[in-house]
Amino acid sequence: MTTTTPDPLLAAEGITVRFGGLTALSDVGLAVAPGTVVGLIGPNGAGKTTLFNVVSGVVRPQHGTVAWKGRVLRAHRPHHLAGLRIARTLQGLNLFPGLTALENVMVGADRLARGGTFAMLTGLGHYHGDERRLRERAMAALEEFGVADAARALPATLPFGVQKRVALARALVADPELLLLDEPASGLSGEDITALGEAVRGFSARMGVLLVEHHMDLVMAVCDHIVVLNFGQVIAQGTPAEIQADAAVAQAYLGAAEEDSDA
Amino acid sequence: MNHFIDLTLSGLSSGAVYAALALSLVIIYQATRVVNFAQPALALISVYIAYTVSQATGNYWLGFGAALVTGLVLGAATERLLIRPVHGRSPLNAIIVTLGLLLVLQGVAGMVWSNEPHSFSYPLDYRGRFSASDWFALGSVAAAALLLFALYRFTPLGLRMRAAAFHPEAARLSGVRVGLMLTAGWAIASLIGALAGMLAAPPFIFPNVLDAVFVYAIAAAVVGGLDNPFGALVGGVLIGLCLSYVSGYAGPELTTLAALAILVLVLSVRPDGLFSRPTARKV
Amino acid sequence: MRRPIVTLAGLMAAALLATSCGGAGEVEDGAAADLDVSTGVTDDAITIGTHQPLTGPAAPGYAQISVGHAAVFDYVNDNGGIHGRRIDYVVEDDVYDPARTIEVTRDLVHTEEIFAMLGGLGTPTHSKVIDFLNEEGVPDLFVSSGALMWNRPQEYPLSYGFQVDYTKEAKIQGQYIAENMPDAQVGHLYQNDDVGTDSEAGLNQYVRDMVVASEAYDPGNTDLGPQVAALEEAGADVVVCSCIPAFTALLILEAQRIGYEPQLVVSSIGADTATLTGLLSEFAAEAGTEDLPAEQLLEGMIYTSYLPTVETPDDPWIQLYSDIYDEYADSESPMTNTTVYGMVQATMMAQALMAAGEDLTRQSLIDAVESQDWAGPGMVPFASTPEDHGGFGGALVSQFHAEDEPEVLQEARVTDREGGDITEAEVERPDPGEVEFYGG
Amino acid sequence: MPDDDPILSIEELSAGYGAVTALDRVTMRVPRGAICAVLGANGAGKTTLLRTVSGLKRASSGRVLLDGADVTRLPAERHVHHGLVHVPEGGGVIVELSVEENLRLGGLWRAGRRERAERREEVLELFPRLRERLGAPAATLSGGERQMLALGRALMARPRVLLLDEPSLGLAPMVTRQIMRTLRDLRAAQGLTVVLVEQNARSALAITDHGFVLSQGAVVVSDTSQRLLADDRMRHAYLGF
Amino acid sequence: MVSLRNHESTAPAPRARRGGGPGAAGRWRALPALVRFPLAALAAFTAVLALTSLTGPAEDLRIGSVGYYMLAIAGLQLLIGYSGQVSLGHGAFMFIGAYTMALLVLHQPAFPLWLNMLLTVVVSCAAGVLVGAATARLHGPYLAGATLALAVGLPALTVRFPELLGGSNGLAFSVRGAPPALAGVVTTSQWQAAAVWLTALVGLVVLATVNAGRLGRRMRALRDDESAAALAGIPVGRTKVTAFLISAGSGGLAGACQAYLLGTATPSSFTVALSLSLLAALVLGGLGSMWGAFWGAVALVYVELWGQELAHSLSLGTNVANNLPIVFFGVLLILVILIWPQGLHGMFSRLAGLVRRGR
Repeated sequence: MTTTTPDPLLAAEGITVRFGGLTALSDVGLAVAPGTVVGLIGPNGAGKTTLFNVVSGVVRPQHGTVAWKGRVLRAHRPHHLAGLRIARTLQGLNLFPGLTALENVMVGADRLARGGTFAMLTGLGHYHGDERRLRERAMAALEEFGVADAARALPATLPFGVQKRVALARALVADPELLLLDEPASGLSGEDITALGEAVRGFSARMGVLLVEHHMDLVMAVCDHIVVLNFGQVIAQGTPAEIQADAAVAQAYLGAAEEDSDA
Repeated sequence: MNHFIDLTLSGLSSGAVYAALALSLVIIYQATRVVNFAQPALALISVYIAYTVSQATGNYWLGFGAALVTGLVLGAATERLLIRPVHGRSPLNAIIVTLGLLLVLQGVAGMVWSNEPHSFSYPLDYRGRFSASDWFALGSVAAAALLLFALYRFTPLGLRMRAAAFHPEAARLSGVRVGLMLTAGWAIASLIGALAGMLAAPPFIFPNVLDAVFVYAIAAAVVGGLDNPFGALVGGVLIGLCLSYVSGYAGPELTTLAALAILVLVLSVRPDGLFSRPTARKV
Repeated sequence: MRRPIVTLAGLMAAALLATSCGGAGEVEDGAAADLDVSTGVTDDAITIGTHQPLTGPAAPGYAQISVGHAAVFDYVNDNGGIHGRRIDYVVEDDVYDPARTIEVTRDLVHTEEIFAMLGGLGTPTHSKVIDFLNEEGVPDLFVSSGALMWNRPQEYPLSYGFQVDYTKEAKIQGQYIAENMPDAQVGHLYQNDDVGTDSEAGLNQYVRDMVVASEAYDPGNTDLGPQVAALEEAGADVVVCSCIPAFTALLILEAQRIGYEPQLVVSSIGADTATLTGLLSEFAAEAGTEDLPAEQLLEGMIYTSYLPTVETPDDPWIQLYSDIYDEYADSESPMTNTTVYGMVQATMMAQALMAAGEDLTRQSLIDAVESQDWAGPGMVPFASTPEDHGGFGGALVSQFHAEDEPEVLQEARVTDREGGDITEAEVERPDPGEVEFYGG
Repeated sequence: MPDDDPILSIEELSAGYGAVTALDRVTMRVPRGAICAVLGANGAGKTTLLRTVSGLKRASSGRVLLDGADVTRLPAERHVHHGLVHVPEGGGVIVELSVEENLRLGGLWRAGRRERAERREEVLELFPRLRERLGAPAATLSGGERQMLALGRALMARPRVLLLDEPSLGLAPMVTRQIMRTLRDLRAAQGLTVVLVEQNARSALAITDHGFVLSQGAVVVSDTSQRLLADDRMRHAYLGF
Repeated sequence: MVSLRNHESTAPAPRARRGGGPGAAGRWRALPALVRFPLAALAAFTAVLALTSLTGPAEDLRIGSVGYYMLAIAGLQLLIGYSGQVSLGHGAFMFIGAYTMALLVLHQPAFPLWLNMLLTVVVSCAAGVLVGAATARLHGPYLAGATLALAVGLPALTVRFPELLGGSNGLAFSVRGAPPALAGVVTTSQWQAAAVWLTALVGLVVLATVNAGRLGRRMRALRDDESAAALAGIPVGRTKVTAFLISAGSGGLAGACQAYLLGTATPSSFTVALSLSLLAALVLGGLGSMWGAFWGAVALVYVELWGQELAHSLSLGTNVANNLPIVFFGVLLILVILIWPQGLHGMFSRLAGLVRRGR
């Protein structure tokens, strides 16, 4: 697995973000190549979510650039991501509670519709075709995750694991080239996590994946490349094996109390 | 120039009333995130009670006291009986409940005291360019604001109320009975509303007497920033002055349009009002 | 089963669309309504209806009109009714909202099936139902407004005005000022609707050069400070007030506040001295103004009127009305001149119904109204001829005195609403006993 | 671990969010004067455990005994009166209030004015940095100062049991060390019992007597800190390798 | 931020349909929106025609009123219930619509009704875009405050331009009634009620179509979770403004219907009280369902009427009787919200559910 793919999908360079006096990210770089899973790990408060927010256009960095397929993104906003074919899941589920599972996924597929405002307002033109197309795509996505039975249900009535899958289906239905996964394993049971790992490996055949996750089993199992953040800085990066052997990583996680420097 | 001074003075005294009513809205909004549409009705009932007491005793100040007490009690009762049951549901539910209460109380006022206007006295001599009554309006609102400030700043109750409003969970963990503090907030807000009613009502009272004042008070609260009591005061005075100038120089029929213009102008620059807090809580 | 119904409805909708292609505003004149009917009349009852603002911002003051109506009708009913028929009186609350007026008026006409409308209140409100009432053939007697539009016999043959119209009244005020206070600097305070514009038209015929300031107020805004300050600034020493009572009171208080003492000339609508005294007396009794008896605030106010007032308790009609009010009125508040206003309307309605005879039809009522030689409580001549539906045609000029009955400064005069002369008028005022407005 | 005199005893406690079970029959005994660490990966249920114990979250079953008294169904605001104070994640400092006011809030439920003043002195002696910033709005404090303030506010109530949720979150190691040291001093001086939720396992275990490792809402390991430090199961729970 | 979430299904198809056998209901739901909604509207139109043939002119007027209020509330439903933006100024759009209609009838009498309606929609949509764009950055109570000021301020224009807008007396006009060909078959009042309902139902079909499609889904997603919606590629600002546009259009059309039905446009009909009543009726009827608009409109027109009848029948004192209807409405409002937070629609659904289970 190379870390310097000639043609990365996403390349962030020299990202520095300060909130007031606090430096959340300091000169952080990161690249995701097509067909790879990149893990972004680090203790709580290390800056992982901030980096995600920079990539998605929620936060503007003081320094540094984010490039998508070689083109620098200067003023992108979150709602441009879908058009760029970048999908992102949020920490937590963030399903729309008032929409059925199917409708949730259809929102994710919105990008694929052909009709414009006229069709949306009048019910003419592409309206019906779009509805059918989005519905079919969404059903297919639900089926892919094995939750087609839940299509008619409101999220709150579904088991947590199913909700998770619906959220993933929503992110993937529009066929992204890059998937940003923010803690997909939180709240899942062991079996579900294993299944998730397999699914993520499966995605990488179609797209690049950037994964923020605390669950180390999962990270180590699915990532091609791992970047470790602590206090806003990259303290290590490399393959899972390299990371497991890295003393700085172990220290960041387990700490090094003065009385007990080595375990 | 004389005209200008007149307009300024009259703008100040009506602005003081808007400020007081806006203040009562802000206190409640701060604590419960509800815009209390029943506020003018709570104030109205207080004023009618004051009227009845004054008529019976021949003493204005007894009525004044009765109004404040009525406000206090009505506010607490409203929170306990009507707002608490809808707590945690969509804020729209709470707003609709207050709207319903507005209708009920205005109707009840009409039933008990009739829809006919009754004359209702100014607290002090109202004669003169800036009369004793005008001074009283300005002074009592300033005093109420200062007392409120002192309550918030220096007393355990005030500290509890603020803690409950800003961070209910941390307040509970420090032993604060948050529910009780919300009730206290409504009571105090409604008391200030009653004061505003006492100042706004003269010379006549009838069930709709506070309607116009209330609209301007909402505008003042929004202009100042709904979660900042100081903003409510500034907003009230600002609206009072602006409307007075518009009314005096451009014509009284333009006052409502002027209020709209001020609101649009302020909100287009600062969408959360002039003195809104940074939204630190959201991060 | 569903299909044929749906198809039918579809056809109806299509028909509606197709046939509604004519211009929405192109209205053909309908045929005149049939008046030889006795809708609302049974062997023992006649239904009379009205729309009034009973709640909402416009209710204060005016709720007394229907109280007056009801009291007089109860009195009539207890004294033999109208040729043995009882009067059923229906009042609907329109909150002074024209949309509601339309709704309640249709309700009165179609559901309550009233025989006639009495004293529907307000220009913005009643103007929206006047077409409807005339189309439906409902006699529309004694509209409670001084607007000019009730007096258009060609257009609205069934509508009759009552109170002196704003222009005529203002002409009389203007002439009085010009004649008796030739050096006055006149200020005009008026409500920003037809009250204001119609009054100004009349006033200007006599005092155009004397007017130094014209200030409008909006009935929704009770702060008269800017207007009164402007009147004072302009140096007006006579202020003509074309206002409703609450704003007359506000004007007086506001002037008092800034120490401004103009001579007030108030129109009849705003010069209900009983209401004003009531408003101001409670006010003056309280803190801060002990040195100011209420009547003192009103002392010297000049006003125009065309009805007897409660300040003249010796007037036989007022005596009767007081008795009726005490016995029949369902109200805790004292009788005001607005109550008298309603009572006079009811009395005149009863007069017309009596005159229409036992075979009561809408036509016979209209005939009776148009041929009636009005003599009764009114202080000025009343017009309800086929050519002139103007109601009271002029006014007296009086001055209020705190300690005494009002002083009549100028006896009844009448005029027209155009540039015509103002002439003195003789009025016959029989005692109540001599007027036939009830009996079997 | 001595079972004879637990000051805090958690029995079969379960709680959840909608369809998700966050705590699964957790049982724990915390001896008087002990400092215990609750460890585990993110989402293991540590925070939920503290919230349920302190009454912020309703338990679906099980109970919590505080010195023998059942406090399971008590509203959160009553727990202070029983001597249990919970410092939530991030400290729960009220940023709209000043440092002084935050401290006052912590002692408000106590009646005596003198006692409050004494507590305040003690706390300020413990955290001299707070004395310098007394008048400042809490919003202007740095992360470490906020943690101190949160701890100070909790100590104003003179708790017998202190629940701390990730006091070291986002703090520099120096600051974390200072906070940990303070906790040990307090245990020595006042017999304070502390339950500490930590991610930073080693520094937590270094100052604690006992550790509980949570995974997916259930206690998977419970042992003395000494032993846990050397235990591979713990390393695995954290790092997955 | 005011977040509005309804946990009801938001499909606007008539609830009663679901009561039928699964086959029928399924087949009905499978129909494309373009067929389903117009069919439902036709059914409703038939019902209204049937109803007006039984009632007298006074009732026809009320039936017509229910029609235009329903349209206005449905527009508000879209704005508040679906896109989550709380407006207290919906009456302002009715005002715009009513005056547009009045001016068109007075100055262009030859324009047919449908053209007037269309022009009204254009004008009020334009106003909606203006207001929506000006308030796009505002949230929650600030939006509410700004729109409230709009409702208070706008009618003052009539006094500012009395020549054009008729001052405080407003504008009065007559509209063409039933065509002579139908004389004797339908009365003018029936004709007008039918015209209003036809317009309202066409409006409702558009609203339901919007809601059932992508735009509706976008709005509801936005209401539920703005950041997740943005990440799904939904343009937040544009969707909000579009919601304002549609809602203003239906408000304006409702105002035009009112003006057409009553033959007048007057500032005192468009007070803050109207805007607040519309909001109250919306929540009373039930947030998040087009049926809520219907129940809200019925409540708005009939509850005060019942209050009045109650007052008449009880022989109360004048003061009590005069104020009883308003108190009646207020008490009902409070009780429904306290007992059935989902409004009347929620109540009826639950009752229907009980009945079905009981069978």
